[in-house]
Amino acid sequence: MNPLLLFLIPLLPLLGGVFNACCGSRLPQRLVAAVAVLSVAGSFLSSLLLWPLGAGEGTRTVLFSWLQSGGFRADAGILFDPLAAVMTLMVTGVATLIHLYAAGYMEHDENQARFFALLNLFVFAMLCIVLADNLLFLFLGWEGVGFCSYGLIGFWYRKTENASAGRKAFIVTRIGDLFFAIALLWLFREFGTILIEQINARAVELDPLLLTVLTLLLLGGACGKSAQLPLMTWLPDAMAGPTPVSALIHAATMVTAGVYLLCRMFPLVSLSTTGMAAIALVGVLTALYAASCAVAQREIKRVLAYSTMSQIGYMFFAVGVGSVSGAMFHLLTHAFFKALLFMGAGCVIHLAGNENDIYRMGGLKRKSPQVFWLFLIGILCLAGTPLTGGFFSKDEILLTAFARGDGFSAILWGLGVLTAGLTSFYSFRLLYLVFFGEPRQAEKGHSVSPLMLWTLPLLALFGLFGGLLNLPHLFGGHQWLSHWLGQPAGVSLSLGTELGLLLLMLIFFGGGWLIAHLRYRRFPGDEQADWRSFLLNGWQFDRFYEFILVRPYRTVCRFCWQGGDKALIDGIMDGISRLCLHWGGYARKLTTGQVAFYLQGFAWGLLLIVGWFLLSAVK
Amino acid sequence: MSFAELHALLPQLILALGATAVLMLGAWWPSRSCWILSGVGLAFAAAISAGLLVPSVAEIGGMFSTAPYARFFTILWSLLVGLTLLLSLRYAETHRFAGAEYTSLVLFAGAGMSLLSAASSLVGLFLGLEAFTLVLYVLIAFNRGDTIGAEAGLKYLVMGAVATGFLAFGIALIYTSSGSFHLPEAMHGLQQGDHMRPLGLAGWAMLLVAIGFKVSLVQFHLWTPDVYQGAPAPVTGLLATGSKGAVFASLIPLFAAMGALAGELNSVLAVLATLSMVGGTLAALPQRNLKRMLAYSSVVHMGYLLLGLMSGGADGQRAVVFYIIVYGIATLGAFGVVTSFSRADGEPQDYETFHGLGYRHPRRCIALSAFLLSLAGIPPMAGFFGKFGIFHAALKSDHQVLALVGILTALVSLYYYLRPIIVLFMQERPAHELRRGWIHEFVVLAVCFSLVLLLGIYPGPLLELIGQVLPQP
Amino acid sequence: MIVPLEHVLFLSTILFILGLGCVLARRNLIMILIGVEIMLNAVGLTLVGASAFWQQVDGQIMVIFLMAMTSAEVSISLAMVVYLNRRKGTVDVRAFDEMRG
Amino acid sequence: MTASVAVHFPLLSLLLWLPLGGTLLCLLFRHSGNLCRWASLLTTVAVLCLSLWMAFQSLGGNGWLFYEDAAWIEPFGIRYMLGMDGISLLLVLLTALLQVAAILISWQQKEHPAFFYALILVMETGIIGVFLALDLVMFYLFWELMLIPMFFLIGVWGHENRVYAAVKFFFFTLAGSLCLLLAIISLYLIHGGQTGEYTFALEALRQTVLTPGTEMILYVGFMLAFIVKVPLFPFHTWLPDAHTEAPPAGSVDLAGLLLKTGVYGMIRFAFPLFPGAAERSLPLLAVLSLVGIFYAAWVAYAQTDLKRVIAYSSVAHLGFVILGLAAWNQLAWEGSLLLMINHGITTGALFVMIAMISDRAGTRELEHLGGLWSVFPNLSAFFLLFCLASLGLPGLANFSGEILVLFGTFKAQPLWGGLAVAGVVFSAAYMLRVVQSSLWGESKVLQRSDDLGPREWLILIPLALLVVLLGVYPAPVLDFLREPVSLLLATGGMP
Repeated sequence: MNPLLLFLIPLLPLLGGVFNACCGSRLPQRLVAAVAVLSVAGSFLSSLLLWPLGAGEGTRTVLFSWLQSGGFRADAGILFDPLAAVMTLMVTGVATLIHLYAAGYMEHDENQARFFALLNLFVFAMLCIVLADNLLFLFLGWEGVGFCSYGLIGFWYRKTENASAGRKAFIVTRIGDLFFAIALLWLFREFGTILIEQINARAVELDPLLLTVLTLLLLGGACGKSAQLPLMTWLPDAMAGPTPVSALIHAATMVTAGVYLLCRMFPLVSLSTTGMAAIALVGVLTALYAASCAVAQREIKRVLAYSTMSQIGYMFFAVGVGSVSGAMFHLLTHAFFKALLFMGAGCVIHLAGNENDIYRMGGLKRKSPQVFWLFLIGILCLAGTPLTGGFFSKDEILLTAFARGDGFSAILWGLGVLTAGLTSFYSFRLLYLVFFGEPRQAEKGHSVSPLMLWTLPLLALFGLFGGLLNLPHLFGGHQWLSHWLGQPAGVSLSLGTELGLLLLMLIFFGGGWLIAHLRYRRFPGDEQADWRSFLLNGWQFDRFYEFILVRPYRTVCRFCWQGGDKALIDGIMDGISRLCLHWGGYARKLTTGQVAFYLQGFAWGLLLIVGWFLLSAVK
Repeated sequence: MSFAELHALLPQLILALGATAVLMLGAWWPSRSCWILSGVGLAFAAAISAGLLVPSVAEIGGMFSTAPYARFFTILWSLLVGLTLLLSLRYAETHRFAGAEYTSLVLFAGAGMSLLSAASSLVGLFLGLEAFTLVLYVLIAFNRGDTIGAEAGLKYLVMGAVATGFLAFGIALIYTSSGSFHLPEAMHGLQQGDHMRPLGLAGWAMLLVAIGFKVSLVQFHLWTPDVYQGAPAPVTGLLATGSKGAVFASLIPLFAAMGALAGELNSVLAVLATLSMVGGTLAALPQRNLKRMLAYSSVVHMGYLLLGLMSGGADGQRAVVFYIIVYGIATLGAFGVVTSFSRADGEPQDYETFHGLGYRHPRRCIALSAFLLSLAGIPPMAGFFGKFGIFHAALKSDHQVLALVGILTALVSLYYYLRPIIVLFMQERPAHELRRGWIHEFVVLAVCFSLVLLLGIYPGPLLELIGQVLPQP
Repeated sequence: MIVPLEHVLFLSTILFILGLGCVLARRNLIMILIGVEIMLNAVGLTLVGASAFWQQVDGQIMVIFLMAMTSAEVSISLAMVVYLNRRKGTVDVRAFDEMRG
Repeated sequence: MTASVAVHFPLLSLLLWLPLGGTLLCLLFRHSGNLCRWASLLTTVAVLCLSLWMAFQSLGGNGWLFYEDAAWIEPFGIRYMLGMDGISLLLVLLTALLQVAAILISWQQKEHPAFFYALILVMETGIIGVFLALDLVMFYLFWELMLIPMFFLIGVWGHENRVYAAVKFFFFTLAGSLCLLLAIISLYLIHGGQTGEYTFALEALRQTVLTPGTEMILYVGFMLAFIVKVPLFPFHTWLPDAHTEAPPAGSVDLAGLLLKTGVYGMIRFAFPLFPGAAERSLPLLAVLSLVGIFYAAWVAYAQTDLKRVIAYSSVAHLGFVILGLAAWNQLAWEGSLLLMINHGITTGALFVMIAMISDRAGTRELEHLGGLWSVFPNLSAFFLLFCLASLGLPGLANFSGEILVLFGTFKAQPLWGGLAVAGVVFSAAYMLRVVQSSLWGESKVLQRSDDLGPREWLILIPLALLVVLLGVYPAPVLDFLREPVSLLLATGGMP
């Protein structure tokens, strides 16, 4: 197989997107949807066919030289190694399913052309991140993803809140990109090249302090894109976009780009211990923070958004404790069941007559059992019920953390387990509120289109049996994913401790479920506790940032304009001109019109000249 | 006065005798346009004769030289006089000027100017200067229609008379200090250590006062705005270009004769130049009247000319002569436009009357803008190379400070040159329609406009011609 | 020379300053013109003194020119005075200040 | 450097004086607006085709692609010298392109059309002259020739306080250029004094030996004129006023071209003539440009008028360009020149779009705009594209230039590079605010509701294609830049 075929993977969505953007609005809606789905499906097929190219060392190809000047060289090249192969497969696979689902979901929307064009461009940008062989091409995908999410969040632009949510997402991610750009520039300054492989290979030459700084910068970039602390406030608002967008961007692909970046640059990142500790810390703290917020959310999609943020925190935690395979494993399983949950949420919203607030839903189990069962599978994976995909991936992360043995990892492990308990609590809370009890929604919902329903079972299967991808030895598995990624074999703990840990996980899972069951089985009605509103607004981070960042920025800008430009610079210039005019007035008054005065002018002139001569004669 | 000397003086004779003939005949046949046109003919005839006839004798009666320098200026001034007469043809009709007297006076002024430029001795200088000053007394008050003409005439008369007194006294003192009127020798009295030196310097002081008046340097410029506003537009054109230009033309050989002696003189001239540039610019800024603004701007330009004169050397002199020509063309053009707009009841001078005029009389207003931009020294117009020459000469004779002052005044002066242009083109108001121009005015304006543009784009040949004509010190 | 040059110069300078004073002090137009005449006479005196000192005749020729020019100027000035008097009814210099600024 | 092309026909003079021919045509047909319109369009298209043909003619050429030299004013030693290398070729191409857009955008010019089109063509001659002139006085002549048309364009066809903006524009630029005049003459005299040969040719004047003191004074004289024109931080307040008041064609030319002449002047005249002083001034240039980037971005955020935001964004972008120059290495210089050209196209396109929007929405105030996407989808799509390009989105024009500048600057001075990257975030802030308040939300009252007409498509498609092409594949532009930049840097004495 010719390596250049690899370029089919990103180019197909690009072509689909450009086609839809240029002439989509003139074509019938169905054709537009078909073109979009086919282009992504084609990309999925080609990544399947080209899978062997990714084995072992992987293949490198270059299409054309993008920027080449004075010792700097960045070209549109692909590095298709095991990590990229797995990620490409996941991205294109989930994207195809979501495109199918979107074709059904957006049936009644009038400008589908713009929607599908942006969706395809998003897939292209995501593939650029995944496949890029140099950091600048990755950066191109990185910002392209940011723009597409801006376009898609603000898709229903008539309501200004959606547009400003999109803008907020774009600016916050852009702040993250700033750190990534600085790391990129610094790497070029150090190595003179931006090829990922060369950087990873020569990472050992750097001195430790610089390594830590670079890792922290990469972490900053990853936090921006993956909505981790402190750049996470944009994700909940991003739910303003249509549900397929939330499913694709804010569950499966874009938010995982940060994790992927860290895994891609793992050889460099792993060299600095403080960097790794920071990544782990950020991961766990975000997981805990997000889980606590998810507990008190009122809208179905916001619960899922916070849960995504929490699960991504787990992946950061995995990278932080040094297990790339754990992170990727959790990333894959999470992509499947979270996409399933979001699409399920879409169906739920349709069923409940476009109602988002879970306190005003209920009893949907009787309304459509299929949605209930599929949603249940998703919830089970999310909560980490034993033997489901979610359970194995989360368990592996916690095992590796526990195995490190040092005190810091132990604390993080404890927080991780606590968060697992919280996760199962809010998962079942969501389940009970939406599907059990009497129906509380206002109008009668409309039925769910078949296209939306039939894409869900496939994801449910992958979610449930995701564990097979990387089955640990305890369960007789051979950790296929770790071998495929070329990572060291799973950590070996004595059988007793492993069983003990499993038991502990079971206890926390059961506890969470029990509390949720007792609390929400028969819904007592809406309760308004102030600590709930604190959690509802995501620990008031939004108001906090508004207070310390956005408002001072506006005052600084106005001050610069009025004070700086108007008063200072213009003031000086206009002042000088007024001064000249003022003196002009005096000089003008000199000509009084009196001839006698003119003659005196003569006399003064004579005195001036004669006096000057006397002066110079004296000198 | 041998026949050869008479032959050498032919151009001036044509002008002077022609003027007297026109005066006499005018008394019998009082027809206005015919005498003015004949005056134009005489002027062009004088110019042609000065150009073609190569005089055999070098100097006439020890007072006037016939070097190419003198002939060059004779041509220039007679052409100027011709153009002014052509310009004022329609103006004389509307204001019912006495055709014959007007023509003869203007021709006399032309003769006086060319004699002054040709002066090679103090006596010649005195005679030439007084010749056209007296004529200008009458010309300024020529318009019997309005009172401000008379007032302008009065002011010019009083100031002129006093200035003549100073001039004569200055010449007398220089003569006492050196014993000779002829220029190069007259300055020997100023050698260092010569016991007559303070006397010579006092003479120079008086001379400077008289020059200050004639050329309206700062402290002596107070009469300029009133006379420019009061005098009829063509006469103001002649006054602004001719009289000032001729005085500077005579100063060049005077300073060339001074040579190294000009120690103290340079510092006084520096003070006068700076005062003129700065004072003129500041006074011109708030002006609301085109003619008064042009008056103050002429004060500033005289400051530049003085700066060029002080720099001395071939570069300085070439710059001054080129600047006189360029400044003359632009000012004559500007006053030509004012003449063509003027009606029987007075000339439009205040900016209020010019609002939005640019679109009702596009050709003349574009010409006026071109002249103003040339005076401001903006490149495509000739004024740029004038200023370029002056600054080149100033920097060459390392008068850096004065060059800097020149640059600053050029910058500030841009404001009052742009103001009429803004009023003409950018502040449209439904103003009344002014008078349509006559063919004669269009000819003169066309000549001036094309000269301003041509010299702005390709000044090479004129600069070379001036280079050859300059008096070798 | 009968009288040393310094005396002649001294006298003519005094005369010149007197003339100038008269011009500056007086408000009547005719008196100003008279002041100018005094100044020009002072010049004539200097010239005669100088030509005597340098034993040349140039100075005296210049005096002739000077006298011719002075008479021309006086005639024109007086004509102007008559014209202004008829127009403005007064010869006082202060009346003529319509144009200013 | 010898002329490498065998064409003896004076192509450069033809290119230079063709627009003036168009001006004469306009003045000839001044009574019928239509004839003027077509005449000026034909002239600008002819200039564009000629410059394109010259570009293809000199693909891969090096040194002076085209060169002309003739005597002009002997007494002062001024010569008629024109020279075109890679940099000036690209800038001439940019000029030709934007002038066509300017003419097309002001197709329905009602008041005094002949006068309007004549002025635009005169300005084109001035700008092309600046990019081609090699004789210092000739450069100065064209430098000031640009001023008068722009002064009239702003003053006559501008909006409310157009006169203030026009006079301010004229004064700022003239103050700078008068210092330039003094510096040129003194350099000419020093050179004459040393070698006895009085000339204004750039090559000859580069050989003058200057003491550090005089070199710095002359360098400051030169740079004052260019800094005011760029505009760099403290001297930039004329740009927003000039932009807000200028008619659409005026803004396109002002933003797209006039700002570039300042930068071109620096790299062609200021740096090669005074390398020592230039290197000593680099830190100051960098600081000023960095302050400019942040200050302009902040002030742009606080603006309420659409055109003023874009004006301040130009100040920020050109701050980037100057920062690239201050880094003084091949990578940064190529990046800053590429960014200069990209910025010309993007900002030119933005002003064209603003003209279209203000025609339709009847206002340029950000509060009164809104919901354009629902009424004009195509127009808004193009506007979004150009805003994103100006924002520095990768894959679009400005990014390729900006990222090269950042790489070059970071390689030379990490601190400068790091701060400049932070500036990019602020540019996102104000650009998105513009997009937010104009495109999204409910549509307010509009004057016209017809989407893009055929003429507007004709302007926007080439600009959009260029913006995308320069972002995705800028290699041809960089090839043109590589050799001249290395030459200029070599004379600068630094690697």
